[in-house]
Parts: sequence; structure tokens; C-alpha cells
Amino acid sequence: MRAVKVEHMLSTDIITHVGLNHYLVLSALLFVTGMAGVLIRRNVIVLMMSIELMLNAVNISFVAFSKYLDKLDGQVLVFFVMTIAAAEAAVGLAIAVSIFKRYKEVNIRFFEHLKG
Amino acid sequence: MGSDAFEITVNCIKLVLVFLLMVQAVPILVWLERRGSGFIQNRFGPNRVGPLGLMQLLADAVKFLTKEEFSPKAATKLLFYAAPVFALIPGTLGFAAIPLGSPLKWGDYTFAIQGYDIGVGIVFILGVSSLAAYTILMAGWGSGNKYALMGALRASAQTISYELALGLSIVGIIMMYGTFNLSEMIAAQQGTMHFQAFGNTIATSWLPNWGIFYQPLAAVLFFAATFAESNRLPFDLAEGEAELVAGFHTEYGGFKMLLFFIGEYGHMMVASGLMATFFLGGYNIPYTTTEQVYQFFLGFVESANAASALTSLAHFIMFTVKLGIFLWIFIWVRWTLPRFRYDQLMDLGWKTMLPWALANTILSALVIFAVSHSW
Amino acid sequence: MTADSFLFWLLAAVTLVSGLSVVLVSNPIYSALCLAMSMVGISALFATLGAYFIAGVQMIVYAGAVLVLFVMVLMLFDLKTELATFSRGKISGLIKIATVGTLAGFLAGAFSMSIEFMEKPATKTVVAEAGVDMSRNLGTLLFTKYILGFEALGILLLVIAIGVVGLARSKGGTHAKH
Amino acid sequence: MNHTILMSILILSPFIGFLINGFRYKKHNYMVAGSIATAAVFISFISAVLLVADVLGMPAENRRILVSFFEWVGVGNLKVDAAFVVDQISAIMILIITGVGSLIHLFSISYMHHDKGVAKYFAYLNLFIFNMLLLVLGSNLLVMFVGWEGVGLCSYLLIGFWFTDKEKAAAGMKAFITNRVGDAAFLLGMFILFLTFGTLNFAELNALAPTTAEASWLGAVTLGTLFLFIGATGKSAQIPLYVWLPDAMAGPTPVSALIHAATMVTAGVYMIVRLNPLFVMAPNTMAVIAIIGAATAVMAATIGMTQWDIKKVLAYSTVSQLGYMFLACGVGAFGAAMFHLMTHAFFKALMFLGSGSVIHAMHEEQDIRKMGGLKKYMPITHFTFVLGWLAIIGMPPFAGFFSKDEILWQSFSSPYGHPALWAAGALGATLTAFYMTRLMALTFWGQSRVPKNTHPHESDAMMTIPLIVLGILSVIGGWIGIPHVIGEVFGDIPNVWEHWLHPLIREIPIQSEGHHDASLEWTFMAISVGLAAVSAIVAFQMYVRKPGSSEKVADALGPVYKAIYHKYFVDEAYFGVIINPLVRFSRNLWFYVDVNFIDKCTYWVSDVVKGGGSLVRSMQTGNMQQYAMYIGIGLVFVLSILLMR
Repeated sequence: MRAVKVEHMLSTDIITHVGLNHYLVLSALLFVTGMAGVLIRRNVIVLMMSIELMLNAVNISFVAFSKYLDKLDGQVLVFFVMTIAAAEAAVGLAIAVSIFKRYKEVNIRFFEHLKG
Repeated sequence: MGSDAFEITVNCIKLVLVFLLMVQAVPILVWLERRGSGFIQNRFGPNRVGPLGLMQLLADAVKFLTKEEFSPKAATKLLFYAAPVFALIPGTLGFAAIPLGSPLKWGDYTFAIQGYDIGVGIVFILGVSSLAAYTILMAGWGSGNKYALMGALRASAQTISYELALGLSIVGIIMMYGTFNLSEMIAAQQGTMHFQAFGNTIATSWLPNWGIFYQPLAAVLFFAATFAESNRLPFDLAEGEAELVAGFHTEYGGFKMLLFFIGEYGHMMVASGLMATFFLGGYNIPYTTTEQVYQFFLGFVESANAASALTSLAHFIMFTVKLGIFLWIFIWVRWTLPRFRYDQLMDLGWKTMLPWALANTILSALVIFAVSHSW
Repeated sequence: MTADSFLFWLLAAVTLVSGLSVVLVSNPIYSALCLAMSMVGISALFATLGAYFIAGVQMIVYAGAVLVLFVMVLMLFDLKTELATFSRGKISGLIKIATVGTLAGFLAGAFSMSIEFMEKPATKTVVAEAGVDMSRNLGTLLFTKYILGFEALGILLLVIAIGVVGLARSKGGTHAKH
Repeated sequence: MNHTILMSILILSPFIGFLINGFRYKKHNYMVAGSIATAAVFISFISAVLLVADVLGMPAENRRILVSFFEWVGVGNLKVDAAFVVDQISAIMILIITGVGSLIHLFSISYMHHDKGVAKYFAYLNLFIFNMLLLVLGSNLLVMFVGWEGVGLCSYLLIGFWFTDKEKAAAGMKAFITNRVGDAAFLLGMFILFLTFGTLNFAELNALAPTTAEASWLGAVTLGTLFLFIGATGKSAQIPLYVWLPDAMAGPTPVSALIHAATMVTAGVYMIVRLNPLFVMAPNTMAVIAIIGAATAVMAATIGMTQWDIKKVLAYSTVSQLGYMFLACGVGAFGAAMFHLMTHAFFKALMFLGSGSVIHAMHEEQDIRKMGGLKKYMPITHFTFVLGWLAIIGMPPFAGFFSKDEILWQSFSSPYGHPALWAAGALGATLTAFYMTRLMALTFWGQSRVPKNTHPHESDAMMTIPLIVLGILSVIGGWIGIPHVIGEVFGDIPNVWEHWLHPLIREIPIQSEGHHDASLEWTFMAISVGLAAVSAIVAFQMYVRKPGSSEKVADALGPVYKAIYHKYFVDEAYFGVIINPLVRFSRNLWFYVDVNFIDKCTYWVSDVVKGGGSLVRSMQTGNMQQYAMYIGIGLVFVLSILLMR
């Protein structure tokens, strides 16, 4: 809440009138957070979670657009994204499990063995 | 939420009330369960403290609160303590979305007799109740005990598997009523059985217009799935005493245990409420419509508000009765049926209930299309 | 400050904080739980955007299924010896952080610079009417305009299901050969 | 039946046979392979007969079946169709090729039955027939050239068929390379003709041919025809490129019969006849052809007299007979050339097959000094061989007589002719009679010199039937071209041959001075036959009556005999003058240019690429997060560009 107050001094408008670009900025930040996770974490499963985070950030922007452009297509796309994400998670986890079976650890570096 | 201050306050009070209603129902249920189990197993339940042993509830509460507060060494403190608290969330949130009585019209205000009227009621309830898996997992892993972990994994696996059957089994209902909104569903189940088929109305006078008559298979599947969801016998693999000491709450005792109990009973109540709402016409009094009841009470008291209030009250009682019936069935089943084996459980979930639910969905889709389509 | 904006800021804060902690917390289980938290927040954000159905689906699919799967796997592994959280390499780490930061700056800047393009008042026709009708429209759209994609996804899911079972059953996993 | 279908059957049936046998090339069942191949060729023989029948049915002026399958090459104004034409000339050729070809296939079945790679052998044989048909049927020089190269390939494959024997493989290579030289010249000729006339189509070329003789040596027509002729010398084993043919005898004997006697080696003659309007208009070329032909005829005959290998003798006789054909072409007696081509195909194939039968009987023995007196062992072979012998030494009324006599007469009487040419031809005929009689004598007559351990025997029917058929042909084959002078005697028998070919033969532009009367022709005829008979008798005396006298003669001749016996040291000369310097030059080229310059350049390039690659490769660590980082950096880059704009 304090953060909100601080911004209160700067300008009220940007706080009180929540518009499309608020959501977009939020989704951008979330996306970047996920990207950071993908880049710097080592645990494969955490990597996948970060990817989920990125996907959801995109979902936010989809839904926001679908509201502000008054079209439902965005939400349909969110559907698709969710499905893909679920599939990706399933496969990723299966691979992680098989990696774990061998190395008793799920470090991303074990995937370097897959390099051709 | 509304905009008027009065309305807002009333709504907030309503939320608290619903929560309290659920929480205070738990001890009664505990008592009911113990007495009922005694009755079923042909022994006395707790009957010493107070009349019918009703004071036993109080004693239990005191006992729970005064027990020593400890946590095992291997436990992850945060999760260990957070889990019981989270255990409350799904039940409460879910239950708050179920309409308990017909909307109360007071002056120019209209108060839904439920925590909050959400557009996509079912979806919301399913969503929140699917969060239950976390509490179990947190508890199981957090208490750093292999039995607990095993129980937790089992329980969550079971929950996820049966969510499919749960969700699919009510798709038929949703298609039939053409809505996610519970109030609209209840409104659709008023009076005696009558429905549109091939463009002309078919009506009977000897059956209430309940969902169970349209979707019997869905009712069975849904009820079974709810058993699995709330980890109760015959699906309480999570706490199979024989194999795992007490499943995910092995390490829990005292008040935390109580919270888990509350969560479980909350689950039961949500399930029962949903059963009533989907299949038994919710708060409707059988063979009558809300309007009829309202007119009936308007015959006694002249003020519209009072009549509406009485109507809501009558409906609320009606709903409680239906709720009670289902809760009793829960308890009854628990003390009647033996526990499944784990593979049997999974087979039942994936190979029996899921296909049946799918078949039910497709069938009802076809029928609804054919019927609603006046050729 | 109206209820809507308050809700937005609250949820945004929750989502962002929990998202950040996904990345920063070293214990994978905690980060999974944080992710679940942020999922809930996101679904609430969907609700504030009037996409109630999507919100519910988000709850069921992500919070209810996918992440539970993650948590289960993590607990199954039960990594007592937590491996090094962050990848080695000072320079590359710096580059990564810098990249991420600049990207964030770019995106945020771009969006906030382009307010006047985007800030078109939402005419509340399709999306606004909450709940059922919108879900109905959504379904109609899904089964008419996007039917092909829908079917494709169905096939994809089938394939994935089979493949994952095969993958998980393989003894020794992907490195069984040596 | 439809001409297109017939033509396709004619051409494709050997090819299909080739495919079948080629795919089962490891099989050893000679009966199956042989039947397939023979059937294929026989089928195309039948269709050839049908086509020729159609041609016969047409009016004399435009006897021509043109089947154009598709446009093969269309570059600029070079339009080449995959078109095939059957007219008077190619009709004869296809009949010979498929007819004699099928007989030789039949012969081969029994001849090759002991061989391991029999299926491969028959596959090659069929492929050869296919290419030969392309050669003779092609309606333009390019299609012909395809066949030309194809038969060269098959001849290479079949000469080196027993490639495990080093010198046989070497013989194959020799043939191939020598042909290459000729083919290069052939290509040049094609280019010149195309530059001059803008087409390669025979009909158009012949139509565009100038109507007046071209006097200069450097005229387009003269040069083009000269180059084509050099190509012909390569293929048809004329001086200076004849050296490969004797070595080609390394191949199986039926191959020698089919390729190196009957068909392939006559391709040059066929080509010249095919383009006779052009050649006629280049008197210089004609002179060259005539001289070379005559020279080859005589020289090869002389060498033939001294050889001891039965097949070598036949090979040299083939060379000299080809010389006759070129002589005929050179004096503008194209009809005679074709005529001799046909009769030669008959009797030379006959003799080769006979020699094959003999070799077979002698268990792969080819030295005639180890033979003799085979007459009683193998009567049929002997009898048919006698027919062939009589035919080749030009005894009337055998086939060879008519064709050879025609050539001799023309070489004197035709406007391009010259008494010297006639003299050479007559000498060649005499020598031919000598060495063929010698061959007969040493092989079949006299007392037997057969080693004790070999028991010669008559070959089986599959080998003798072709002999008999060919024998009959080499008796009656000549009767379709009986000269007028004789024809008048026997109640005006028409010279079918001349009428047949007449429409396609261009008149010689310059008129012959005066007209030779019949009596002169009679005299020449008598002279040549007489000389042949005399030399035959001499040879008979030398080799049968008093054996050993030949050695005395050889000693008497001394160095001359040596020179002839060593084939005038032509091979050695080629090695010394051309091949070895070339080899040395190429070795230097290889060392200084290829290794030290070109390779170094390519290595440098590859090193540069490798270095760059290793630089880039260092980015590919297999570490996914790095890849993700690259993606992110790229994203930032693109976004910054977008925002800067």
C-alpha cells in the first residue's frame, strides 16, 4: 500500500484510472520475471515454472486486449495457451523425472548431455 | 458488490455469517458422526457429557485448544503451520458461493442469501476446491514424515484424478440449464416436472422438477467423485491407517487437527450443497415455485418485505434439510463401506467414472440438441 | 481511488511479488507454491477484466492441476541436498540480468509511452456482460471460428498423454543407453 | 500396328531385357538369363520386320517412318527431338542388328554357359543392342551420338568382361580411349555442321547440303565431314585408329562377332552413308576416305597373313573389310558400301561364331598352330566356315563376291575412282583370299596338331543353328545386288539393291569422263576373282600340301616379315610418340598445378571456413540458458531498433 501512496504524490490519475496499459505493463514485468527465472535458475522444474509464468504474463495481455478491444478472440487464445502450457508441463515433468531417475538431481546442466 | 454503503455492510456481514455458519456446523457434524457411527455399529457414541452428549462438542473444543502445541523436528515450520490454515480456504470459499435461500427483497434492496453471487458459480467452486490439494501436499511434505508424504501424494493424486470425473459429470447439467450460475439452475428446477421437447411442453404433476430426474447418472458420478474429493471413506486412501499411520495429518494434533477437520467437513458441506443445488432443486420446496411460496406467505403477512423474508427463511430451512440429508449419507457411507485399494481407486477414477462421465456428456448433448431443436 | 483500481493494484502487487519470489526463492517447493499464489492472483486479475470463465479455468487448470503436478514431482524428488540455485558464470549472469532489465525497461516504456493509442474507452457490449452470456459467446467462438485449432489441440493432448506415459515408464530415463 | 508402338517396342524391348538381367546380375542360371535376353532381342527383331514391311509398302520416293517421341533439347535455335526414323538405310541396319543380334544371343547361351557372370553378360549385350538401335534409328546427329557413345561403353564393358585378366581389362581401356579420340573429332564435326547449317537433323542437313562440290580444304563441309570421318575411323577401326580392334578380341567370341564384326564397327560406314549428300559435296574428304580405306584394306590384310591367333586373323580381316567399305564410300559408291556392310555382317559374324565354336571345342585354345584337321571333329562348323570363307574371298555366287566386286568396279569406274584404288582393292582381295585360306587350312584341314589332352567335339544345336542360318545368308545374301552385266546374262535379274537405296543416294556432282562398257567390267571381275583363286590355291599348297614351306617364305622375307608380324610396330610408335609424352606431361601437370596450386587454394578456403566454424561453434555449448540468453539479446536488439525508429 505504501508504494501506492508514494505514487499518489506523483499523480493520482495513473493510479485511479486503471487502463489497458496498466495490465500490459504488469504482464511485461511478469514476463520479464519469468524470463529471468529461465535465464538464471538451474533447477529444471523451476525453469519450467518460470516458463509457465511467462505464458501467464502473455495471457494477461491477451485478456486485457480482449477486454479493451471488446473482442473475445483473445480469451480463446488464452484457452489455447493454457492447453499448450499444460501439455508442455506434462512432457517437461516426464523428462525431468527421467533425468532424475539417472542423476538423482534435476540440474539444467544435465541437459547438456543431450547436445548432438 | 453493490455501491451503497448499507448494502456493502450487509454483504460483508453476510460473508462472515456464512463462514460462521459453516464453522459452527462442524462440531455438530462431528457429534453427529460419532453418534451416528455408534448407532450404525450398534454401540453408544459419546453420550455422557450433557443431554445426548451434546456438550461433548464443547469438551472436544476445549481439549483441542488446550493441547500442547508442538511441531516435529524434521518439519518445515512454515508449511507445517500454514497447511491447516489453508485447509479452511477451499471449503469456505466454495460454500460461500452456494445460494442458501431465495433472494431477500427488502425495500429496493435485494440480498442473495449466499456469500456472494458469482456469475460462473460452478467453475469458481471447482477452482477453489481444487486448491485443496495444496493443503494436503503442504501438510504432508511440511511435516517431514514419510508416511505423511506418502499420504499427501496419494491424496493429491486422487484429488486431481477425480476432479476430471467431477467436472465432466456436471457438464450435462450445465448444458441442460445452459448456465454456470447456481441461482439460475435452482430457478430452473422450480415446481413440478415440465420441460420443452420438440417444441411442445411436457408436464407431469407427480414429480418435482429436479435435475436428478434428468441426469441420474450424473448424480451418481458426481456424488461418488465428491467422496473422493473430500478424501472420505471409501476413498480415504490419504489417511489409510492400515498402511500410513494417519496419512498427511499424522504429525498434526490439537487445534491444527481441528482445522483440518473443519476443512474436511467444509468439503463435505460444499459437496452436499452442490448435490442439493444440482439435483434436488436447491432451496426450492418440492413441487412449488418461489413465487407460489411468496404468495402463500403474502396471505399471512401483508408487508412484502416480511413475506419475502419468510420465503427466504422457509427456503433456507428447506436447503438445510437437504444439506443434512446428504451429510448424513456421507457419514452413513463412511461407516458402511470398506476402503478401496489404491489401484482400485485409480481404476475406478480413470477407467470407470471418466468414461461414463464422458458418455453422459455426449449423450446429454445429443439429446438436448435433438429436443431443443423443434424439427 | 475506486474499488476496481484498488483491487488491481493489490492483485498486481501479489502477482508480481509471488512471481519474483518464484525466481528468487531457492527452495523449489516454495517457488512452486509462490507460483500457485501468483496463478491465483492472475486468475483474480482475469476476473477484474470481466473474464470470469477464463479466471475459473485458470484456477482449475493451472492452480488445480498443472502446479499440483509440479509440487507433487518436487515432493517426490524431495531434494534434501538443494543444488546450486543460480547458474554459474559472473559475466553471463551480468549479461542475462542486463538483458532482462533492458527488456523490461523497453516493454514498460513502450507501453506507457503509447497510452493514448491504447486508452480507447471500452464499450461494454460483449465482454462486459458478466458470466454466462460471455461464456456462451466464448464457446460459440471456440467451436466455430477456432474449431480447427481446437481439434488440433485435442490431438496434441492425446499424443502428449501417450508420449508422456512412454517417457515416464522408460527405465533410467533418457540416458538409459549408457 | 501403330508405328509409335512398334518403334517403342523395337527400341525398348532390349532395354527392358537389360534391366531385367541387370537387376538379377548375380544369378548364374545361363538358361534363364539367355532366354530373357534372346527373347528381348527377338521381339525387337519381329517389330523391326514389321516396320520394314510397312516401309516396303510405301511409295518408293518417300519410304520413311518418322516417330518423334518428345523434344529432347531445346536451347536457342538448337532443337533436338528424341525422334527415330526408319528409312531404306536404317531399315537394313535394324534388320542386321536385331536379326544377327538375336542369332548371336542364341549362340551365346550355349557359349557362355560355364561363365559366372552370365546374367551380367547378357545385360551388357542387350544394352548394346539398345544403344546400337539408338545409333541407327536416330533422326539426328545428337541421338546418333548418344547411341555412338553407348555402343562404345558396351564394347568397353564387354571387351573387359573378364576384367580379372589384366591385359583383357587393358584391352577394354585401349578400345575405349581410342574411341574417345575419334568421338572428340566426331563432336567437332557436329559442331561445325551445326554452325554451318544450324541443325543436326539428318533430313534437314541432307536437304541443306550444297549442290556443287566444295573445292577448298578448309570449307565448312569439308572440315565437318573430315572430322566426322575421323570419328568414323575411331569407331570403325581405320588407320590411324584401328589399333584397338585386334586387342578387342580379348572379349568373348560372340561379342567379337556381334560388336566387332557385324554391327558396331560398321557405325562409321553407316554414318557416312547417312550423310552421303554432304560427303559427296566434299571431294577432298572423299579422296581421304578412299585412300585411307584402301590403305587400311591392304595393310590389315598383310598383318592378317602373319597372325597365329584365329580371332586376331579374323579381326584384321574385319579391319580390311571395313577398309573396303570406306573405299566404297570414298568413291561415292554408298550403295556398294552398305551392300558390303550387310554381306560382311553375315559372313564375318558367321566366321567369328565358327571360330567361337572351334575355340569352344578346343577348350579356349585360340592358336591355330595347335589346331588343324578339325574337319572331321566338327563337320557342321567346318561346312558353315567354308561357306563364310568362300564368301569373304569373293567366290561367285557367294555374297561376298557381289558386294566386293561392286566396290572394286566402282573404285575404278566412279568419277571419284582411280585405277590405283582399284589396284589396291584387288591386292587386298588377293591377300584376303590368301590369309583366309591359310586360316582354313591351319584350322580345319591338313593333319591334326591338336594336343593329346584336348578332345575337340562338335558344338551343340544352340551354337550350330546360328551358324547354319548365317551360312545360308552368306550364300544367298548377295543375290539381291546382282550387277547388271551378270543380271543381263541370267535373263535380266534386276539389281534390287540399287533401286532400294537410290532415293537416298546423292548423285556425284562431277560427271565421269566417258562410259565404261560391260566388257571392261567383265574383265575386272575376272581379274579379281582369278587373283583371289590363285592366291587361295597358293595358300592351300603352302599350308596343306607341303606344310613348313611358309616358314621358308617368312625367313626369305626376313625383316619385312618381322615388321608385318609385329603389326608394323604401330602400337609401339603410338606409345613412344603420343602416349608416354602425354603421360609425362599429365604427371607434371598433376604435381605442379594440381597439388601445388589448386589443392593449396582449396585447402586455404576450407581452413578459413573451419576456423570460422570453430569460432561459431564455441557459442554452441548445449547450455540451454545460454541459448535463451541469445534469444533475449536478439529480442532486445530488435526492440531497440524498433523503438529508435
